[in-house]
Amino acid sequence: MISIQKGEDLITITLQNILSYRKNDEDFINLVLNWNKKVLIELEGFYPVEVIFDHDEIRFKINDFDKKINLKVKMGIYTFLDLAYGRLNPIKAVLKRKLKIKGLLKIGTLLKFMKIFLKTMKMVASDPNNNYYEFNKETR
Amino acid sequence: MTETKDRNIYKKISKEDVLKKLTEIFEEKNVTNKSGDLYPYSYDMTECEPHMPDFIVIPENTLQLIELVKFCNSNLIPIVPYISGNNVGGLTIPENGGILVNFGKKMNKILHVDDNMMYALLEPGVTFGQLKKYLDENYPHLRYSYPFAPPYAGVVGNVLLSGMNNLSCKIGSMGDSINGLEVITADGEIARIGSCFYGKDEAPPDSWWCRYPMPDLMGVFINWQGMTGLVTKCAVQLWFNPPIKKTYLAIVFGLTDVAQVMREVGRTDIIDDISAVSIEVIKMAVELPIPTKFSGEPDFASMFSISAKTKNQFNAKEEILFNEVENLNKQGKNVILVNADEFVKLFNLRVRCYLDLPSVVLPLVEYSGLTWFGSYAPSHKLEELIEKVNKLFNKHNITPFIYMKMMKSGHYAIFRPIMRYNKFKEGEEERYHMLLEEITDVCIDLGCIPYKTPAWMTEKMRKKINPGWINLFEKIKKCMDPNNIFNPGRWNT
Amino acid sequence: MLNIEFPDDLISLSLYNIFSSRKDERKFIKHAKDWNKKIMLHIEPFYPVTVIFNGSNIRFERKEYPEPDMKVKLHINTMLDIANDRLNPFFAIEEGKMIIEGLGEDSEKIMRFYNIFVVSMQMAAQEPNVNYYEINKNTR
Amino acid sequence: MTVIKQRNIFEKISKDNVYSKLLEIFGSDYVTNKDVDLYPYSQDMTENKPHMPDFIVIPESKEQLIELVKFCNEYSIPIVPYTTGNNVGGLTIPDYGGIVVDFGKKMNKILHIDDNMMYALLEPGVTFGQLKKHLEENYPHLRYSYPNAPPYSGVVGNALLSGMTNLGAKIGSMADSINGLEVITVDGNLARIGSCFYGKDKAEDDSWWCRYPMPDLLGLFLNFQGMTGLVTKCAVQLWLKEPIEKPQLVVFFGLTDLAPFLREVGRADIVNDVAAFSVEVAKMEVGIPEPVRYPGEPHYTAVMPMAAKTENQMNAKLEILSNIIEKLNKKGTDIHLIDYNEFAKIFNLKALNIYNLPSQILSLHEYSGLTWFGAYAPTHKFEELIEKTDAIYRKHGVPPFNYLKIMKGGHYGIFRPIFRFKKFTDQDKIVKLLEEIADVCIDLGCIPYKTPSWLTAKLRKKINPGWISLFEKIKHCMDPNNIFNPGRWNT
Repeated sequence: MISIQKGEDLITITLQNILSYRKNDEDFINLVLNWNKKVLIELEGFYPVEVIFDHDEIRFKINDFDKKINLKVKMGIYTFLDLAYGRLNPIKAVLKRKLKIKGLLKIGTLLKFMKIFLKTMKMVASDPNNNYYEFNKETR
Repeated sequence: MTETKDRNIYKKISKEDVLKKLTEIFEEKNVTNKSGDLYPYSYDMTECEPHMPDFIVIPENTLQLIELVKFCNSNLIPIVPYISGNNVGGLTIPENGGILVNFGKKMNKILHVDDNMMYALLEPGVTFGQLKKYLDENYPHLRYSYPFAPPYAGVVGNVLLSGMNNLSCKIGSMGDSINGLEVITADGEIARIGSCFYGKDEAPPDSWWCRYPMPDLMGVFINWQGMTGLVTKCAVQLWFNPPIKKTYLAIVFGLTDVAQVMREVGRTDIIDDISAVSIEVIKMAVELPIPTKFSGEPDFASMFSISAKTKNQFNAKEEILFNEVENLNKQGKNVILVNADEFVKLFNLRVRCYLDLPSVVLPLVEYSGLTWFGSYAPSHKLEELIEKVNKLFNKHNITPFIYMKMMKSGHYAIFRPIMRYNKFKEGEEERYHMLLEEITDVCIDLGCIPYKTPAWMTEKMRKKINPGWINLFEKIKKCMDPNNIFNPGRWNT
Repeated sequence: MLNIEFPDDLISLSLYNIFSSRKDERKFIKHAKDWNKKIMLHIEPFYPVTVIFNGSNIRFERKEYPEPDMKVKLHINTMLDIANDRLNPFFAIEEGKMIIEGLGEDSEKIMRFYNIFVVSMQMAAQEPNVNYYEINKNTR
Repeated sequence: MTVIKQRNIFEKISKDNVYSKLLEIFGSDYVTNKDVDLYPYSQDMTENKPHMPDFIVIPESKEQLIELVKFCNEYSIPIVPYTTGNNVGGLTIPDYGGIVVDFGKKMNKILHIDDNMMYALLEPGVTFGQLKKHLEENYPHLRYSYPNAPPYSGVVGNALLSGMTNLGAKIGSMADSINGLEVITVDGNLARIGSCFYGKDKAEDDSWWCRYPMPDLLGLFLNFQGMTGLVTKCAVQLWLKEPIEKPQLVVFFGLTDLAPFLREVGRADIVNDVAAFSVEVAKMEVGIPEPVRYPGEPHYTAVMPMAAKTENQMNAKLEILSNIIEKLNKKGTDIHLIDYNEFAKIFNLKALNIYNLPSQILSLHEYSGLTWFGAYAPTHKFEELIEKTDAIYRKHGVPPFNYLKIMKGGHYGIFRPIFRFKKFTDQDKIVKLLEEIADVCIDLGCIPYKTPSWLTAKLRKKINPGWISLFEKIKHCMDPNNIFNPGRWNT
C-alpha cells in the first residue's frame, strides 16, 4: 500500500490523480516501494513539480526543489496527452525531442519511471469504466 | 439589507377560516400549517431573511388554484409559488407569510413533447433531471438545455426567470425560448398565451409552438417572480440533438485575458455554450477545502462545447476555433486549448460536474450557506469586472469564485461571483454578505443587471433605474395584482 | 438584327435571356440568321423546349416537335458547369452528360450550334459587367 | 369585413384649438390639416377602408411628443404612428381620424452602432436602405437582417410587429432581436426598457445590449400596433457578416414537396433563411404580366441565403443540405438543388431581387392594389395549407402567390398568400378570395401578423376568453382613453 500526498495545484492534482489509480496494485507497489528517487516533471507553459518517491510514500513539491534530482522530464501539454492516449510512443517522443529528459544515461531509472508513470497514465486514460457517472453516482 | 415590512394578513378573515377553506379546496392531506412542515419553506441557502409561511398547499389541478386565487384575492392573503426551492435569491421565502403553493409534488407532469416543432409542454413542477431522462429515453434526437444546477431543480422557474443553460451561446436568454403559458390572474381568470391562444376551452397539444406574433402578453409574466399571476403550464423550445459533441477546455493565463477570449470565440457563432470559471472553482470540484491559486497556475478555465451533424461540419467548426485561439495567442494572449474529456480524465473526473449538466457540485452545496451575484453583463466591461471583483474577494480574503458566460453569439455576457459559506459559524454570514454587497455595488455601477434578484438587491437597483420604468412597472403590477397577493415583497412590492 | 420572341416559361425565359444579350452582335447574327432549324433542348429536371430559328426570328415552344433538326438533353447543373468553364462541352458529350441527337457530320451545324448555344451561355455566365445593379438601378 | 363605428373626437375641444396647440408644439412648418396633404395618409395599398386623418405632424424630439401625448390624452384625441406607410394591413389608416405622427421625416437617425455587443440604436424613422448603407460604409463586418420589402420601409416598425427577415431560419421572429425601447406612455411618462434602464435621465449609448433579465415590460409594446404608447427609440441586434456567401436555389416539382423540405432544412440549422415562392411569383419577378404555371414547371422554388466563415464550413453545410434532399427524394419527393447566383445569371438577373434584400419587386408594386394573409404557421400543417389554398386560388381563377418560410431552426413556419390587384376593378373579387383563405388558414392554426382589424375581428371569435380579457385589461391600463391608434385589434 503506497500513500500519496494530496495535490493542491493543477499539475500536482493531475499527477496524484494518475498515480493513485494504481496505488493498491501489486506490480505498482513493487515498482515504487523503496525506489527512493526524485523526479522533476515539467509541463511546458505551466511549472515544474518534483515527485519524491520515498519508501512507501509519494510526495510532491512545486518550489525549493532538492539539489539532487535523479531524473528531469519536460514535455508540452499536447505531448502529455498524446502519450496518455497512446497517440505517441515514448521512445519516438524522446527522439523527436518532444519528451525532453535529463539523465538519459541512467537507463534503469528512466525505464522504471516510464513503467511507473507513463504506463499508469495510459491505464487511466484507457479505462472505460473510469468515468464520471461511475464516479459521482451519488450526485447524479 | 431591507427589512421585510410585516403586514397583518388576517384582518379580513381568521387563520382558522383560511385553513377550513384550504382543506375544502385541496383536501386535508394536501394542506398543512404545522410549524414542523412549514419550517423548511421559511429559508433557503442564501443570507436572505427567513420568514415562515402560514400554510403549505399541494395543488394537483388548475381548478383548485383558480378557487385559491379568488379566495386569496378577496381576503388579501399572499400566495407564493414554490417548486424545489433551489433558487439562490430567497425568491420563495414568504416575506409576508401567507400560503405557499408547492407545485413540485403533484403538478409535475410532462404533458406533451412535440417532435416536429420541437417543444415540451410542462407543468411547473417538472425538474431538469426528469425532462432529460424523459427525452433521452423517448426522443433521443431532441435535447433541452440544462443549467449549472442540480437535476432536481425546476425547469419552468428557471425559464420564467431568464436563467442560464448550456446552449446559451447559441440561443441566449431562456426568455426567448418560451412558446406559451397558461396563467391564472388575480381575478381567478385562466388565460392561454402564445400560439396556443386559439380555442375557447382546451388548446390542442400541438398548438404551443410560438410566443408571437399576437400582442405579447407573455412579457407580463417573464422575470416577474410570480408577482403577476400563477403560471400553471409552460411550453419551452427543444433543440435538435446533433450526433457529434465535444468540449474544449481553454486554459487561460493572465487575470483578465479570458474576457477577450470569450468575446472573440463567442462571435464565431459555432459554439453551443461558453462558460469560464476561476481556477479556484476547478480546484474546488476536486474537494480542496480552501482552493487557492498558486503562481504559475492559470487564472481561468473556459469551456467551449461544440456540436455538429456531420464529421465535416465538426472539423470545420474545430478549425475555426483553432484559428481563433491561434490569433489570440498571436496577439499576446496565453491560451492553451485542450480536449476537455481527455484532460479531465487525467486531471480529475470530478471536474465533469461542470461538463455533464444538470449536476450537483457537491463542494458547492455541501456548505450550509450559498449566495451569489448573478447578472447579465456588458461584455466590454468584463476585464474591469474581473479586476475589481477579484480585489474585493482578496480584500475580504475570501476565495474568488467567478463564473462567466457568453450569450447569444456574443451579444451579451453573464458575470456571476459565487460564495459558499458556513451559515452557523458566528459572524460568517455577515462577513460574506458585506463582500456580496460591495460586489453588487461595483457590478451595478458597471452596468450589470442581476437576475433572480433578492429584495435587498432590487432596492439598490430601484435607485438607479429611470423613473419612467419604475412608474410603468408599478402601473402593471397594480393592474395585474391590485391587492398585492402574488409573492409580495419581490422587487420591494 | 434579330428579333427574339419574349416567352413566358422558365426555360424559354433563360434561353431568351442568353440570346438577347447577343442579339445585336454580328457574329451571333451571322450564325443565327436564316439557320431555319428547330432545335429541341431538354434541360433536366425541367421540360423540353423547341427553339425555332426562322429567318431573322427566334421563337420558343414548350413542346417536343415531331422531328426536330437536333435534340439536346442535359441537366441544369451540367449546363451551369459548361457555362462556367468547369466542364468542357466535348467531354460533357463524351461522358454522356450532354446527349445530342442529329449532330451528324455537318460541321457547319456543329459550328452554329456551338456558337449559338454554348458560347452564348458562357458569355452570359461570365460577362462581368452585366450585374443586377446595372439592370435594376431603378429599384434600388 | 368589420365596419368601424365612428366616434366624435372633437367633443372636448374644437378642431381649431387642436390645430393651434399643434402649431405651438411643432411649429407651422411641421403641422398640416390640408386635404391634399392628408389624403396620402388616408389609405394604403390594401383593401382596408380609407379614412382621412385630421392632422399630420412631423416631430423632431421626444419633448414635443410628450407634450402631444399629454394633450391628446386630456382631450381623447387619437394618435397614429407612421413611418413610411408600407405595411400591408391598413395599420396606419386613422380609423377614427385624429393626428398622424410622421416619424419618417425627421426622427430617422441612426443614434449608435455597438460594434462589440452588435446592436444598432435607432429612431423610429430609420429605413432598411439607410441602415444597410450605413453598415456597409462604416461596419462592413456587421449586418442587419432585411425583409422582402422596399429599401424605403421602416426598420423599427417591422421589428415591433414581428416582421420577417432574411435571417428568419436562424434567429426567428424579429421580436427576439429587440434589445431595448424608449417609449412615451399615455400620461406623458418617458420610460427606457431593457438593459438601458439604468440612469435617471439618460442611458449610455453602450447600455442597450439586452431585453432581459428584469421584469419584461418590453412585451407591452410588441405587436400592439402602437396601441400602448409611442416608441421613440429602439435597439435591434446586428449579426456578424460572414465572408462566404453561396445562395442556393431549390426547385420542387411536387405540389407539397416543399413542406417536408422546409421542416428538415429548418432543424438542420444550416441556412440563414428560406424564401419559398409559388413558381408564379418567380415568373412575375422577371416581368411576366399574368404568370401561370405550365406543366413541367416546378410548383415552388426556394431561395436560401447560406453563409459561412470558411470554405470548409460552407462545404459542410452544402453536404448536409444535399443529404437532406437525397433522403427526401428517396421517399418520393422531386426536389433539385441549383447554385442560385449561377442560375440567376443564366435565367434572369432580376430574380436576384428575391435574394439581395431589401429590394423593391416592381412587378408587385406596379399594381394599384396589394394585400396578403401573412401568418405564423404550424409546420406540420404546411401540406394541408398548400393544398387547400391552391384549391381556393383555382376556384377563383387567380394564380397562386404563396410565400413560405421556416423559422428559428425549424421551430415554426410562415405561410403568406399575397395578392396584387387593380383596386378599382377587381378589389371585391380579391377580398372574397382573401377572406376564404384567411378562414381556412386560421382554422388550421395560422396566426396572422400585422393584422388589419377585419382580421382581428375573426381572431377574437377563436381566442380563449382569458386572453381577451387580459388583453383588454392591459390595453385599458395602458390607454384608458383609447387614444393610441384606436381601432387596431378592434379597440
